[in-house]
Amino acid sequence: MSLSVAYRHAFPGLALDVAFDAPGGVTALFGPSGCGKSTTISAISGLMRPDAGRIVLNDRVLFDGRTNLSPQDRRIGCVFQDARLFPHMTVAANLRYPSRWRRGAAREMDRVVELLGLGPLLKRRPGTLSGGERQRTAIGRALLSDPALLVMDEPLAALDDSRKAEIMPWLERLRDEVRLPILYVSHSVPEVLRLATTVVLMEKGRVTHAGPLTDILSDPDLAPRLGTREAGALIRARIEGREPDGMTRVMTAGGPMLLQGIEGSVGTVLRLRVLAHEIILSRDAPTGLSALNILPTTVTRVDGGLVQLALGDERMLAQVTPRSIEVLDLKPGTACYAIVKSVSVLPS
Amino acid sequence: MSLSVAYRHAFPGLALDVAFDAPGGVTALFGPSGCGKSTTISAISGLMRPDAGRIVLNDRVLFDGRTNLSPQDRRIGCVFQDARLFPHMTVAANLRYPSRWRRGAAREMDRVVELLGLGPLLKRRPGTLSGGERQRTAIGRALLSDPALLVMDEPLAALDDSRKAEIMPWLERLRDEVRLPILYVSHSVPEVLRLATTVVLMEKGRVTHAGPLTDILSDPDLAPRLGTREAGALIRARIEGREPDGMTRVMTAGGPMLLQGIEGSVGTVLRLRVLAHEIILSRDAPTGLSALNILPTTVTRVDGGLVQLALGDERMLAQVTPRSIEVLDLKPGTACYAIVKSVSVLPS
Amino acid sequence: MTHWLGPQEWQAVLLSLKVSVIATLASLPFAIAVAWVLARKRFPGHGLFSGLVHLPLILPPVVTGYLLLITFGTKGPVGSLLQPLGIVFAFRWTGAALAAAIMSFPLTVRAIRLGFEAVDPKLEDAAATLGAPRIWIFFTVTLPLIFPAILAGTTLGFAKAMGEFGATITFVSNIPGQTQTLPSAIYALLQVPGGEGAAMRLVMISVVIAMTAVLISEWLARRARTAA
Amino acid sequence: MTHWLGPQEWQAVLLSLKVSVIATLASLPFAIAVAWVLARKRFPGHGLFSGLVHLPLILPPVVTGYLLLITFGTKGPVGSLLQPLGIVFAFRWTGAALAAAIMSFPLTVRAIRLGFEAVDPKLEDAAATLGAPRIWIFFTVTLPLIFPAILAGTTLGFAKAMGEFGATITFVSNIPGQTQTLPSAIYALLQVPGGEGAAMRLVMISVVIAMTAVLISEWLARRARTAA
Amino acid sequence: HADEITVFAAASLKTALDEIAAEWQKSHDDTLVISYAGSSQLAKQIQEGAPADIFISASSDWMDALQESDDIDTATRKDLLGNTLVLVGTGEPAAAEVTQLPTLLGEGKLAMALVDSVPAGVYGKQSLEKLGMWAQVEPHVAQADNVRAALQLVATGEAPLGIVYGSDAIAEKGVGVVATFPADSHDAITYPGAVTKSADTPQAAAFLTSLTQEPAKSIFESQGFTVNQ
Ligand SMILES: Nc1ncnc2c1ncn2[C@@H]1O[C@H](COP(=O)(O)OP(=O)(O)OP(=O)(O)O)[C@@H](O)[C@H]1O
Ligand SMILES: Nc1ncnc2c1ncn2[C@@H]1O[C@H](COP(=O)(O)OP(=O)(O)OP(=O)(O)O)[C@@H](O)[C@H]1O
Ligand SMILES: [Mg+2]
Ligand SMILES: [Mg+2]
Repeated sequence: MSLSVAYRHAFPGLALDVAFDAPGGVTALFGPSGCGKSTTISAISGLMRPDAGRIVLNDRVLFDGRTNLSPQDRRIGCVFQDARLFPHMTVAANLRYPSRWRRGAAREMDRVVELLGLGPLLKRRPGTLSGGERQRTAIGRALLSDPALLVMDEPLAALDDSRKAEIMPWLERLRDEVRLPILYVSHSVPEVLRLATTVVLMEKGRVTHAGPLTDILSDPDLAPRLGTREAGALIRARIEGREPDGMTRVMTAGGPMLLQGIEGSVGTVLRLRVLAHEIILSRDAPTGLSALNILPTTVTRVDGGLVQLALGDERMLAQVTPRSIEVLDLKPGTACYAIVKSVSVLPS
Repeated sequence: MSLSVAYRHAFPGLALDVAFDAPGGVTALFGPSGCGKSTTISAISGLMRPDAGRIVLNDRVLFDGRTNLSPQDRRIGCVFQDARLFPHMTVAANLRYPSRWRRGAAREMDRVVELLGLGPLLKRRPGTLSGGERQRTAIGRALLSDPALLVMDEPLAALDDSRKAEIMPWLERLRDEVRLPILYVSHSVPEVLRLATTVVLMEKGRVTHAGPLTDILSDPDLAPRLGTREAGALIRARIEGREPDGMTRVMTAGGPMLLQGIEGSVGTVLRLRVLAHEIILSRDAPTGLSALNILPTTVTRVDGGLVQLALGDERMLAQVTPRSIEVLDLKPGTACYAIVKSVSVLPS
Repeated sequence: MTHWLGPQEWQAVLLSLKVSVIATLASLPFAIAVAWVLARKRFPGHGLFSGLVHLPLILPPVVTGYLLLITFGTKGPVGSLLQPLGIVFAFRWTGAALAAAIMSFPLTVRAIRLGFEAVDPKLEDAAATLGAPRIWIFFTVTLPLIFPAILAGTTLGFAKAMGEFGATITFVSNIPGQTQTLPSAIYALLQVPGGEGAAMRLVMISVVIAMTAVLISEWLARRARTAA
Repeated sequence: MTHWLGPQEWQAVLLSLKVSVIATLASLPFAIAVAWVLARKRFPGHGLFSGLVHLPLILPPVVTGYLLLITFGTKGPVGSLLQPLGIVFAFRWTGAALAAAIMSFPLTVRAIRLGFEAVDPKLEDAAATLGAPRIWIFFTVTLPLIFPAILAGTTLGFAKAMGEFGATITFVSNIPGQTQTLPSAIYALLQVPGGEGAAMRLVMISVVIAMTAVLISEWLARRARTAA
Repeated sequence: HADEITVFAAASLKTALDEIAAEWQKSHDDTLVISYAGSSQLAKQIQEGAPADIFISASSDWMDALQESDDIDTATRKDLLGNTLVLVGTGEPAAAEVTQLPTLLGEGKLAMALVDSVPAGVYGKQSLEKLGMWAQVEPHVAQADNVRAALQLVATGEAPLGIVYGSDAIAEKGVGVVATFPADSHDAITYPGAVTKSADTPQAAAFLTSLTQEPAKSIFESQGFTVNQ
């Protein structure tokens, strides 16, 4: 699949000129409030006609000035910032609504209901639902519309972490198994990092950067845009085997690591997210630490407090105080050890 | 100030029985979707009459079955999950709306407008605002109603991180300078940690725990409720002086630390947030690391992967793999070093 | 009942009910369509069209009745076209229903139009992204959402139809059993000295019927509200 | 103009305008109040009250006029009470305005009530937390939000008032310069042979006035919509 | 000084009375104000205290009612005008006998005013009964709320025949008189007039009297009324 978006539109206060390609998987739309994310979603789903441009999904021209497919014909499932449930229908009827016209997903009903914890709500009307319950219903309804592309405008903002954690794997499955491409607007960096394969950064109606998530994460210029606490890189790792105490041995470009609570069989390739502020650097090989993973590496770049490290052909970021940079004499080419406190694992 | 809430209310599917005290500062209401947070906000602000109970703010009885003050008389500023702006008024008129009846805050207008970046929006109507712009306006309007208590229902969920980061200090100032008490519903743990002094955990219509933030953070039982990545503790630190390279020397119960980018004069007491997964433990004093802060400490409790550490009379949490617990032989009483990679600073 | 009401009066009651119910129901689809066009479409002549719909309200009923007569009468341009198809309005209860429908049309349309204008188009948008065709959305989302407005319009229309008299008698005159509705009967009674008593009896019946309709509509509206 | 319209007809035009405008404006506050009560309050007798408001629609206009005559006439129970206060409706233009107001009341109320019912009470709640008293909220939030409905109600009411005839002529008669409105003048012209031409001229004037009102209201509504 | 004379008159007299009033105005300072409506409406209004000085009814029963309720000055009551009852047909129909009515009618409708309440209808029914045709004709009768509406039904061709006043038939171009009902087949058609009890000007009686004199007499007659001396 591929989604190619290019449109221009003028609002009284803001001229939008947006262009990006979403190659598949999950594309995250990122940018400050009012930069045009929701407008982009509307243009793609056919709810707004841009002044000009061309929007193509899987070789189907959705819009190009002459052609302008109706929302019905675009097969794009939408989860809106405001849930937009039908107030006169029960939750069950809301969920069933698309099934008449989009039969493909109807049999998923039970699974979606269970997954989103909608069972006890089925007979209720949206008027009495809490904010999160409403959003869960809206997600379910969009999933059940058998979409060729799912666009979501801050879908999880109203959900608590445990509910988010429950829904995430389902979105991951959509991405990985059903290969349902998703365009995802969110302010939550962890969400985006976990889901996104491509990131589109927007600002004031323009796309300032678009590309694979990994590139953005290991780029000291772009990483801060995601928030310092979230800067970090994604590195690849292959599962090598399991230890008697349940830990998993993986191999990275920088050497072996031991991880906890990993599933997957030997040979599975994982993406490890290593946050810049969770790496400690040491010139000498340290011993006797509670941190199990110590990788030999070489500094490739020093940029403010962010040190870029080579790990084979991959890159990692470490956040280090200026004093440490001085004391440890870190500069491009310096060999050192990266003490990795913790990583989160994303399926590849 | 103090807010004391105790009420019961029966919805068809859920019986609410909520009781907690908010001693002042920022009280965070925390809990899964549908547990009754918004309902609690409604009961406090007078928009819903609970079946029974007693709600007292600063010795004023707001509700007790017989008394039931109107929302007008409660002086509670509300920011709702849905912004509830007046659609027929411009942003400016929305902001000015409370000033006729709550003169106290009217002169803050310019400051609030600037702070929330509302200047360019003043002449617009809510219909054309983006989700975040709407929420910013709603926050401004509530601030300008000169409230005795501010209640906010996921006010920042629709905002991007940089906008959040801008608004946070203002909320902190309200808490610290104006001493405006705030009741804050949010799913964002970092937000809560930064703002809250008291945390109320809710589940299925009941309060399961209420108490000072520090207690909850250093309690291995409760901390996981905030999400593992967020477990950690708050420790106190006093500013001791400044180094030539701009770093700040602070003294904690466990010894001196060097911090970067700290403001405040010598003697200021800070709260440092130390995340459990950012602490590395070592039996021997480590050297040559990029981490500058290494504190001697003693293990007080080991609970799953969380190790509670004593730092004078304060407690900290470290997240450690079972293998490391075994290898380093960590158990209550073990002396070890805590390598603190990074801390965030909250004003005291 | 038959003691208290003469057979002719009883006939008038039944006829009025029939005429009003059928006028209301038969004109409802048209009223919905016109209300939708007025609420949702912008076109040159929009205002004039809206004015035209208000016309039966503005014109004295006698004039409306006369216009109906020369248009839908057997000799009128429309009436003579319809006659071969077996559709006759002149001197028939159908004509009374037509007159009632036209007289109540502006009221029904206005109420329903207000309903359409209050519907959030974002909900219809959402339905469109779920694959539902426009017409399906109209029937499953838009119409149910404006149910209270439709109910209000129908009630207004029915009440008006029950009271309509001037246009009806001018168009289809007053033939007992065929076109003599309650208001015609009441009018006739008021034309003779001392007829007030009998007239008031019929007025009471008319009021009871229409009140019942109003009560039912209030009840339906409340039910819809509490269910939502 | 004065060539084309006799002085008496000209008088009728002006009187109709005056009566309709005043009837519409003077009844508006009452219509808003009643619509608010019907939309927002639940009380025993709510349905009956709603039915009562519909009454002028249900009753044949002649009956309404007759009831007005025996109530507000100089000998009627209300009329004789008000007379010492200098308030006289009988056979005055004020009576024509009263009749027009009462006849258009159900239409105005219905439209405005639909407006009240569509307002999101959450907005009023929000205003309350900002410290505004209920009445202030009503005037600054609720009323502006239902402006389109008020406009619709006023337009319907004005159109109805311009067309009202049966109740007016029965209540205040058809006295040139005092109670002869356009529809009454049209009626009288239609009662005699050869009066049709003159009647149609008056009908045209009536239509033009009411159409103008409809167009103005459509324009105002559009302006309000695009501003929002 | 000049007074205002308010006349409440049956609407069917409008054309003639307007002309007469204009003539009267030429030679008098007093202003004539004429309110035309249905006789029943006007009578009830007078009973309720309407400021009428003169009442001219289209039938005697409403005048009787006012006399009974003591609202008119009985001494001034006078049958002013008479009229004829005619059978009219659409366009320019051939003259025929009244008795041919059922044949002429066929399956068509006979337009009349309300046969139980509006005078023209009441007189018509009397005649048809007297002539023995009522039972036969009744199912075909379409009753309008006034004579003019009945006339219109004939003029537009909806009803081939109608029973109306001679005065109405004269002026309507779309109809022609088929036959005139015998005067003795119905009660005398009269338009009584009287000064009301509440009349506050002596000119009222004078105007009422002048209605049966020239030039009023010729005006009424040109409209098809007969004027009672
Ligand atoms: N009028 C009502 N009738 C029935 N149930 C209701 C009503 N109002 C709220 N509830 C239920 O009460 C519970 C609490 O709702 P509330 O809105 O307070 O949740 P919340 O904690 O704010 O959730 P969220 O985080 O999703 O906004 C929910 O399960 C909701 O469905
Ligand atoms: N109809 C309109 N008229 C004028 N300006 C508009 C209109 N619709 C949107 N805008 C403006 O266009 C910009 C983009 O809006 P959009 O809703 O796409 O923002 P967003 O990126 O989704 O922001 P948020 O994160 O706050 O939801 C905003 O500044 C908004 O005010
Ligand atoms: Mg948005
Ligand atoms: Mg909530």
